[in-house]
Amino acid sequence: MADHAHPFTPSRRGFLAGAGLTGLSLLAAACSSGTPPSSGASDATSPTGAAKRGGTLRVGTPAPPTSLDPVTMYDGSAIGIVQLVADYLIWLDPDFTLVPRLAQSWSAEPGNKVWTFVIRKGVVFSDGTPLDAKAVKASFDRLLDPKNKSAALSAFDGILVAGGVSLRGTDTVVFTLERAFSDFPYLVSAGNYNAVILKSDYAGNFAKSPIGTGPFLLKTYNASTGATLVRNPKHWQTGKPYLDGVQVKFYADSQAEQLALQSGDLDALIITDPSVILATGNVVLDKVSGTAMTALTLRADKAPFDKKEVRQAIAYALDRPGVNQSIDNNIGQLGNDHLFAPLFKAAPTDIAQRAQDADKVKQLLSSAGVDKLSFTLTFDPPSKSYALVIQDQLKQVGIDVKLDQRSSSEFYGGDQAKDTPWLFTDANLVAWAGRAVPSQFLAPMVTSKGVWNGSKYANPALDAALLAYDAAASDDERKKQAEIIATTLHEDVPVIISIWNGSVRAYNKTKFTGIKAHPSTYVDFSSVSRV
Amino acid sequence: MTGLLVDGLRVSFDTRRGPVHVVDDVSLDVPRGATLGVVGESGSGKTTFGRALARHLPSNGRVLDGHISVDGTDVLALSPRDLRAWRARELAVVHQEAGATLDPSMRVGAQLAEVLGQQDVARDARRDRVRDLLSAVRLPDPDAIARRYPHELSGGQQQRVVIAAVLAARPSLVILDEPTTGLDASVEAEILALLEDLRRDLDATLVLISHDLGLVGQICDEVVVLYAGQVVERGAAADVLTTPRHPYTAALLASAPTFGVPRRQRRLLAIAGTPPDPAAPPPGCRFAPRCAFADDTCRADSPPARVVDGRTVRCHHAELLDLTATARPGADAPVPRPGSLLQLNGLTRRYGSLAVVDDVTLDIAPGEVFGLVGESGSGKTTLARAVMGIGPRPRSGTMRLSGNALAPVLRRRGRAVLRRMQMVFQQPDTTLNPSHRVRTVLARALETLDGTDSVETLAARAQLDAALLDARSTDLSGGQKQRVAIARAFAGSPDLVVCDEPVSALDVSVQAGVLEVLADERDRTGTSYLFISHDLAVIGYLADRVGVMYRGQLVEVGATDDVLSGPHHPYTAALVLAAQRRERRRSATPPAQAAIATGCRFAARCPHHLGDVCAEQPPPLRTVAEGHQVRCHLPIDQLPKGTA
Amino acid sequence: MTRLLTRRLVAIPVTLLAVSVLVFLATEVLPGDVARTVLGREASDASVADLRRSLGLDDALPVRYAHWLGRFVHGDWGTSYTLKVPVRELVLGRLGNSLLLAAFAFLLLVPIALGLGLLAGLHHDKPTDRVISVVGLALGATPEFVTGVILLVVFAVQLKWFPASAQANPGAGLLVRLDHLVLPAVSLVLLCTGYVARHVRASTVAAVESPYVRAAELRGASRSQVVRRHVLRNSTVPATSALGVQAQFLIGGLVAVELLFNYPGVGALLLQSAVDKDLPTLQAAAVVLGLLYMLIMLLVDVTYRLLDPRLRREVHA
Amino acid sequence: MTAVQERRAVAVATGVAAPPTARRRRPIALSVGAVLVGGWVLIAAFWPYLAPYDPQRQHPTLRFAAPSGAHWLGTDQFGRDTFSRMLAGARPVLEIAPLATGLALIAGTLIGLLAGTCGRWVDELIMRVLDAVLVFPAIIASILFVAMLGRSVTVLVLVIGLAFVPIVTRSVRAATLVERQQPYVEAALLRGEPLWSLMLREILPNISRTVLVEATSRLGDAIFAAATLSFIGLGQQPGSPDWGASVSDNRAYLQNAPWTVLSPALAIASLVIGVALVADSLRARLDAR
Repeated sequence: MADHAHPFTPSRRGFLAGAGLTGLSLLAAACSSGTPPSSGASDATSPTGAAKRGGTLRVGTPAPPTSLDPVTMYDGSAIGIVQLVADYLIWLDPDFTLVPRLAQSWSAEPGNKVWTFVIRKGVVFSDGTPLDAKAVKASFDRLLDPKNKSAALSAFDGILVAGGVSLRGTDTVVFTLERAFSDFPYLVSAGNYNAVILKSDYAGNFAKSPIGTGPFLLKTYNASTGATLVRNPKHWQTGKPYLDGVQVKFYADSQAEQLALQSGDLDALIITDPSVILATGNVVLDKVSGTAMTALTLRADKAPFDKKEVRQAIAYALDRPGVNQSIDNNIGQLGNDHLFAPLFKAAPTDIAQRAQDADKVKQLLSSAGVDKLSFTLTFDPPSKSYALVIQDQLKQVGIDVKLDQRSSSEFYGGDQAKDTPWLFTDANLVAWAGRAVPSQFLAPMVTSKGVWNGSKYANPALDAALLAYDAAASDDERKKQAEIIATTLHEDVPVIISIWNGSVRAYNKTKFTGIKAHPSTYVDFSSVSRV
Repeated sequence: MTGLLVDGLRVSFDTRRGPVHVVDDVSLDVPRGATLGVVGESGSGKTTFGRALARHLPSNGRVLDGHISVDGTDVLALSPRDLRAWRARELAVVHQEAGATLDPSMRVGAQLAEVLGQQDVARDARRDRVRDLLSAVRLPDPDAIARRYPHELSGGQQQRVVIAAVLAARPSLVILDEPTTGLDASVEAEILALLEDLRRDLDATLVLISHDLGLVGQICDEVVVLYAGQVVERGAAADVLTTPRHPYTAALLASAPTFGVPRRQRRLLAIAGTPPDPAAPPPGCRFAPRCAFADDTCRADSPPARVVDGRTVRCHHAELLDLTATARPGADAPVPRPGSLLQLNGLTRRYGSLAVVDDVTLDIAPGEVFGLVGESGSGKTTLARAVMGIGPRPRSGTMRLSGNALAPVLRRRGRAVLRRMQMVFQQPDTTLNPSHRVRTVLARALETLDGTDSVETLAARAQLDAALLDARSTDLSGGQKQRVAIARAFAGSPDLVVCDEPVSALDVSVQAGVLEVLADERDRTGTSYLFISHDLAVIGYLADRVGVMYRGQLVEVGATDDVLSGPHHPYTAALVLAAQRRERRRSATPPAQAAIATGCRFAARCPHHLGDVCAEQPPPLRTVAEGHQVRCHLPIDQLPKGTA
Repeated sequence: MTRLLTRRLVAIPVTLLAVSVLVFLATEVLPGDVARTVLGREASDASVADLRRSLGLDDALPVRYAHWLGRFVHGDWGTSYTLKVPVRELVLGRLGNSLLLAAFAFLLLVPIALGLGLLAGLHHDKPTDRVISVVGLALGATPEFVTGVILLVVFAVQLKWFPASAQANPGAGLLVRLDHLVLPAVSLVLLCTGYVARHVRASTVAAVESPYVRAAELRGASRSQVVRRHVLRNSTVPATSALGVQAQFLIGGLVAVELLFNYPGVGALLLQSAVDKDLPTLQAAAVVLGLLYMLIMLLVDVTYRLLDPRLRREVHA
Repeated sequence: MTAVQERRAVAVATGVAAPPTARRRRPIALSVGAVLVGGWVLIAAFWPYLAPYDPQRQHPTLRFAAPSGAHWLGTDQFGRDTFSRMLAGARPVLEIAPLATGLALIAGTLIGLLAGTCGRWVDELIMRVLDAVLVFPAIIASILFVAMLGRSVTVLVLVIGLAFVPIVTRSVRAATLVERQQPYVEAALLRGEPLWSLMLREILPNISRTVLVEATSRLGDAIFAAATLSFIGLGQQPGSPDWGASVSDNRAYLQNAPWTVLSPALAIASLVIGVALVADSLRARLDAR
């Protein structure tokens, strides 16, 4: 029997079924602005006592599915590596506060349509050329030029277009917007991960000529095995980074990473799957709450979900704490089916938190004239666990869910205007990375002309409220509009949000300190040092 | 007491059905330097007896009791270490398939060197000793042979190497188990000559185990006849073979065809029934159920071994029996009808560059038995298969059946032609489909060949017991299987049956039965046979006309009596001499693959060699008498003649 | 011999051509879109369409195939659509890794499998034979991703004898790289030993019961002499074909082990490029693997004939 | 009358063909194998009555519970009872493997017989096609099938079955070639038996030993392959308790919940070993005959 010249070459579990297990969706880690500027920027809290210098941090992460190119990158690993080498105008702290980096200061003229940024002086690129406003303008013009096919285009959609960036003197850049946008600083911050500042003559092959202002220099990059980085002596943050270098190793899946952490092969992870990586032995987890979530989108323009009651029935069928327990290891926060995460300052707190209510489900379904509800739920591997939880919970209240798993390339493939499964199937699960600004969820997902409106929900009142929210100058105006939007979504339920995912980062506490988690798995090792 | 002494030897096998006594109370003594022949058919226990002498029984065999001593050494009492030393010094065994006892992955010289090592011959002296041994067994160019692998030698050459190993060991007891079975007559003659030299050089005791009475009679001083594990007769070889005292020995002699005695003169007498089941031997004399003279006492108690005028016989009535009158009178065969049934014209078949069948032209009349004789490698089987349309791709030459053209390839022959030509194969064990019952085999044949008879009549005609029809084909004995094969061939009442060595794999007594079935069928239906064999005695017994093939060519064809008695082709003469076992060949055999000479192919071995003309020019086809042609340069009157 | 060689060598390019055509057609049918995979779901349809055009994916299939074949034959294997690195270095680099692991596993496999097979054969039907057969069967029957997991937990995590990942840091010496390969190699050896040992056992039993061994015993040779001189050679030669089958599996088939031990082998690359529809990489990997597969098949047949004197000459009829 | 025949005659008469000692000990392996295989078959048929819990039912509060009285083999990441899932997982594996093996056997045997019996260009053509199929990475073929026909039991059976056809064909062809030279086949040929009759009536019954051995070996491999396909995510839709899928999904929790991986893994191993033991003793028994 053992003469098994068995023909199957079992595949890399990583991509198909496995990618899901990395929890955070690699394909969806787009992120942008967050809450308005708070008190003055401050460096990362300085470590207690003088930090020890030297040492090489060994970090594990899944291999990026595409090449290392800051302009078009979208997956967590590529973003992490680029962030070690290049800088943004503004950095985003784990609680989404804006931290000035290459931009010394910024201000908006009344009406929030014209913004000016003053560039920090004395900063040089790793090849010695000094940083100036021209390089900043070139970096943003590059993103806005459709030829470069950057994902950042969708972040700036309807707000900033090619030509809106102009110079004033050698160290000031002016952005003229299409419409008022009070949260604009977030769009040029780390929140918009493609917005790193590169030299004006950057020609596109970052792996070959990785010139940036960041704390480290990229020495070698191999698409199959990993990357090695060393301290950037010309880094503008004096005395930083404390480390001699960083060694990035690519891992097929989270289970291999867990083993490497425990056996001491690795010191930390860039992307940590909360349901797999556990704090055992020397491995500890740094936790932060975040604004990532997996949206259960229901097509509101055709049966069976054209009736609001049926959509609400699904919302009331879900046991949200059970979901948090099963798929986020209890580090998430409960969602209330509107797109304002608790972390957002403008998030209304007075809407009753929905909970599982079997009788209400039956009552809602009978009022909608539906005696036996059954539907097909489409998703790709990263959302497999959540799909299983939904199927089981809905079964308890008599709703039959048939699962339809597609490979990620199939789920997101096809024409986004006509037939791509993630925007056109009756019910689907789409995982979204954390966002700093609520309108980054609202504008594309639930406005009538939203570019990613999978539910086909169209409500002019909501559209107007969002415009007002964006343009609002004061906090109470912003809160009033937020209240309108939230209650409308809570009532109409085009998209069901059961929990907001927390974010963790695992590291070996006996080796290095200063390793912090980040809602969008961003990487800042400039203040990491040996124990 | 030098020589071999065996007293009351009993050997049994452990089987699922309990112990089985294969050798039952055998006693004999052979003075040193003498040769003992042990004769018996399948199941008689002769091979087991041989292995017991060497104390090398299979894992489930045990010596129950008895005593074996060789030159005073009690073999059964030896400790494993002493046994090994005794085997190395005193014993040598030659098996039937000599090739199989040579390690396929070691060169022949190295294996001989290993045997010399066993004799503590110094390493550097071994190379020369190996060369001497190989030339002692008359192998040409010993150094070349030493470097060859076993599969690169002919059967005869392999046997010689084994004998060289025996010479190396200088044993005092040599056991030969069927040493020449399966070898061609001429090669057999040479091997026997070597054995004679061996006996003289080593002054050793030889034990020759064989089924072939003629061979044993010639070589051995004394003969022991085994039946169902018991010695039924023992005595001087010459006496036992001419005046047998035990009915089984007489029956054996009666069933063996003798050279030059056709069926017209004396019909063979097969021994009825089959040997007893060793696990449950019958009470009384074990041969009683098959003995023509058996009476109640024979069936009741088993006869003791008594000495009757110098001969040990295990039979109650040995003194009274007149065993000479057992020969059956002859039966004349129908005369072949005129005209031509099968006509071959310049038939040639090649394997690669070698013309295995080279320009053969012959003619078979309806109702005629055409015998085709030749040694292995003469191409006789390839010719037979070519006639049936299978075998190597047709190259040239035409075939005609009853005058009209016969397609050279089976696929292109119509069903009617298939029905008219059928074949009987040599190996009984594989001629019938092992998973079919006999009835299915015959029924299938009747259906595909549109036979008109019923299965029962077919079986009866082949003298098959009706009860066997429902037996599985694997449970039949060799003789029974061949009879079923013959019945199958005759299902569609064919005009020609090609028989490729139909009896050479059978025991002598069974062989007689099968030959009778073939003869009866021919008498009844007038079917012609193309009868192929290497045994001139069998050919002489049945064939009306004979063709002699040598290395692909038909060197002689004619009426059987003319060809056998002569004047005949020098090669035919050699075959006749070998068949009569008169003259042992001394000359070294040429390497088998010698290049085909442009002239006569037999030139290299021909004692009547005329020099260049034979070597260079191809011999013409001369007519010795009406219908009798010979392909030889010798003028007719100088052609060798057979001796009476 | 030469007739066999030429016939088989001629068949190789033909088969590889067939494989490359099949792969091309297969990727045409596969769902998903490589341009979308490169740019991610949030890029606009327009930029995705623009990328498709630049990669030449919109031309007709035969045109693309002819274009690819022309360049491939001249050594230009193109650049990977997704990883944007030259395919040749990528595939050959990954193949080098797979070959290193396969060779290491094979070197461990040969002595162990032959030794166990011989041992089992010589002690035919005694306890050692039964134990070896059953254990061989059991290990052969357990999927490699199961044995691999158990090895990892015990030796990498608990005992820390060996590193968990099979991938040494770049530039590490051979010894260090082999140290990383011990666990994956052992899990492969456990999987393949049973099959080879069973074949060696069968030929050993045949050799022990063969006429030439019996004849050697009859000539007074001791058991150890018989085994050393006759049984050894005749029982290991037939093992070549069994080893050949395992060698083929070791090259293309160890993806699960590559994944489990985080080892960048060619098997993983093959599937990854298939799923991403990264055609140049997929084609190169399939053709290279196919070539290697057939060369090993041929090598096995040839060595088998060379080692066994009986088959050395092309025996006709 | 030759030595060989005499040994054969003694053997046939006394039924001593194989050394008796070998056959006595063989049944132990056979009985162990039969118990294992039989056990799983019974479980596959009656698991709903045997499983203490509903294998799909999730209990979020009971995640990764260690093996205990309530849950003999603990629970998985969704709080589902591992023991019940293991029992339920027997059915899909035992549905797919035998069907796939059947497909491979029927197709492989017919093609093997055809190649062995016809010989010449038919044989050469079939062997070359087989080489191409063997060389074409089976993994791409499986993705292709899943892509075209979606994920279902039929697709799995098709993919695994077809992948084994070349292996079965190769060994059946080898056995056929041996029988093809035998006189009883040539006699049938000379009688004008049609090709299908030569293949099915004359040769097939005599290579049944090879076909049976292939059957049991491929069954073991098919279970293995079904598990591997699920392991790479091409198996059934998520949620199925299929052993391969369970090992794949739970492999990540090896440290914190080893029972979630080891129970399906050992289930696969025990079933495959059972099949292997049965195959091995059947082969020995057939050799003996």
